[in-house]
Amino acid sequence: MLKVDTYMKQGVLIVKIDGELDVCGANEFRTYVDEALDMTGAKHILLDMQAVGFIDSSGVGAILGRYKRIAQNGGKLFVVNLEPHSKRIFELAGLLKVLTVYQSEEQALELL
Amino acid sequence: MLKVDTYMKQGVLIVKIDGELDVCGANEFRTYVDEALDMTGAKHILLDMQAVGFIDSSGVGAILGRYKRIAQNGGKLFVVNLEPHSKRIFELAGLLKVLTVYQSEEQALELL
Amino acid sequence: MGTHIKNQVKLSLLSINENVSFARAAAAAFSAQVDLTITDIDEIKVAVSEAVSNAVIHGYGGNNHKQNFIELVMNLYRDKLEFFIIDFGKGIANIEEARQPSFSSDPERMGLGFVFMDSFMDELEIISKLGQGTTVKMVKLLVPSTEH
Amino acid sequence: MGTHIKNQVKLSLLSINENVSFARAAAAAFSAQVDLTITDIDEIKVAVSEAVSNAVIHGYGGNNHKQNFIELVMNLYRDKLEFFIIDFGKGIANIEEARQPSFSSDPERMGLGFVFMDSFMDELEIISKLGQGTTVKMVKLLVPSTEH
Ligand SMILES: Nc1ncnc2c1ncn2[C@@H]1O[C@H](COP(=O)(O)OP(=O)(O)O)[C@@H](O)[C@H]1O
Ligand SMILES: Nc1ncnc2c1ncn2[C@@H]1O[C@H](COP(=O)(O)OP(=O)(O)O)[C@@H](O)[C@H]1O
Repeated sequence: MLKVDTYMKQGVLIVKIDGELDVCGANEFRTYVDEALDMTGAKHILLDMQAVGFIDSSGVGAILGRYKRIAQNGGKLFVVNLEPHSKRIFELAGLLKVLTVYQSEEQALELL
Repeated sequence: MLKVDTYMKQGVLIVKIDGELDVCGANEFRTYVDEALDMTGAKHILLDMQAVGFIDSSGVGAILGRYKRIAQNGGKLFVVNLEPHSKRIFELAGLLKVLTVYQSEEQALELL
Repeated sequence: MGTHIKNQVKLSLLSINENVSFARAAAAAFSAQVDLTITDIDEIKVAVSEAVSNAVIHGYGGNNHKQNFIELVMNLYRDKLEFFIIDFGKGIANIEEARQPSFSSDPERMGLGFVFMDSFMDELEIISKLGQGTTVKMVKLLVPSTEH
Repeated sequence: MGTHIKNQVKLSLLSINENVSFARAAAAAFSAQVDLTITDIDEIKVAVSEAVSNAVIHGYGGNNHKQNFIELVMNLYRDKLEFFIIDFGKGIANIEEARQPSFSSDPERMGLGFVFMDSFMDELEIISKLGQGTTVKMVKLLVPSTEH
């Protein structure tokens, strides 16, 4: 039921998630993003969390997993449109130490 | 949990419902509207259904009950902002034969 | 032919008015796992709301906090959703009569509950025994050809 | 002092991944009958999601359609909401260890489930017996003084 939109912009894989990142959503997220990484060979990922209605530790795990994969090649993971509840989950999970949160896609791509 | 706003306008008791008209909501609706009728002595009722998220036969019964009360004195019940699903419920219940549905409050009051 | 059960959830609800809204929210959440229209979900919500209201009001004689329970069993098959609403209350003497439009044993009520269940679901079955309780079974078909 | 139960709902869910979202929707619907903040409801949803995920993944060893059931019992008292998540699966050998942040028996997972349950609820209790199953009890207090 998760909708994942992926496309390239300035060499960055943009990932727009629409749905709930629980154990089901995390599995789908993993499959979609790994496929897109295989196909594009993108170095960095920009995750748009605008339409994420829910996230728990399964979702956090799936995001961290993708981060670890690109970090091996010096890639970075940017997050945009993180609403307060998801931000708190990220914080508790220590995720804010490894990824960077931006206000908007434009801002994130500008600073690359 | 039902919110019912009542006030008088051109001698008509305006009733704005916000919530779900099931067995719980129907009880609250009945209490609020009967109290307002007692206090104002209004002849007609205009029911604004804009914010009704759900209605079943208990809700229909509560509305018909208020209609019967004012009909004894020649009063009428106008309904505005009826969305398609509630309209279908009204139809199946035969309620559209006794009450009149208008597009807007203005239109209903104009035709009085 | 749809005999393999894909998902099952059983709920046991204290018989109070407040759980009518809980029951239909649960039915909507269970139905959300298949690709239904908003209209289908609205119809399921009304039908479940009617059946659970009846169990509280008629089966157990109202919102009386007597620690009576209502069961809601939801089954998902390939081609249908099944809902069972079960109470262990007073039962229905004459089911034929109870199903008639406008028939109600309560002068304050509309007698439309079974009419709505019938109109909004694809199957409606009522099993009841006086003094033992009532089971209402409702089916919503998922095959596109039954879209109405 | 809050010993009188105001509402109770018991759910029995087939142990599949899809019912994790059903369980948290049910928990949110049950919680909606009291006046909680959106943050409280979000916290309850995460905590219930974690406990039910654990029952599916660890208790019953994954999404295996083996007709295992998980129970979710929700109680409302004057001053608190109680949630019990019960599985009859493999159990936890060392609860102390399992509760540690970052501890997971599954290298693919974060070991954060119990951390989230602990942070988001006011009480967390785990009872488990190897080979018999696990019960997670969580409490959300309703008294304003515990708002955090
Ligand atoms: N669960 C039940 N237990 C006992 N009697 C019931 C039950 N459900 C329905 N009935 C009987 O059937 C009648 C018709 O039900 P229904 O069509 O839902 O209308 P209403 O609820 O408005 O009375 C009720 O008035 C009641 O006498
Ligand atoms: N219901 C359960 N049945 C069996 N083992 C469990 C259960 N819940 C938790 N555990 C054990 O406790 C560990 C920690 O759980 P948790 O903090 O939720 O992290 P995670 O789910 O990421 O592993 C799990 O890895 C598992 O070994």
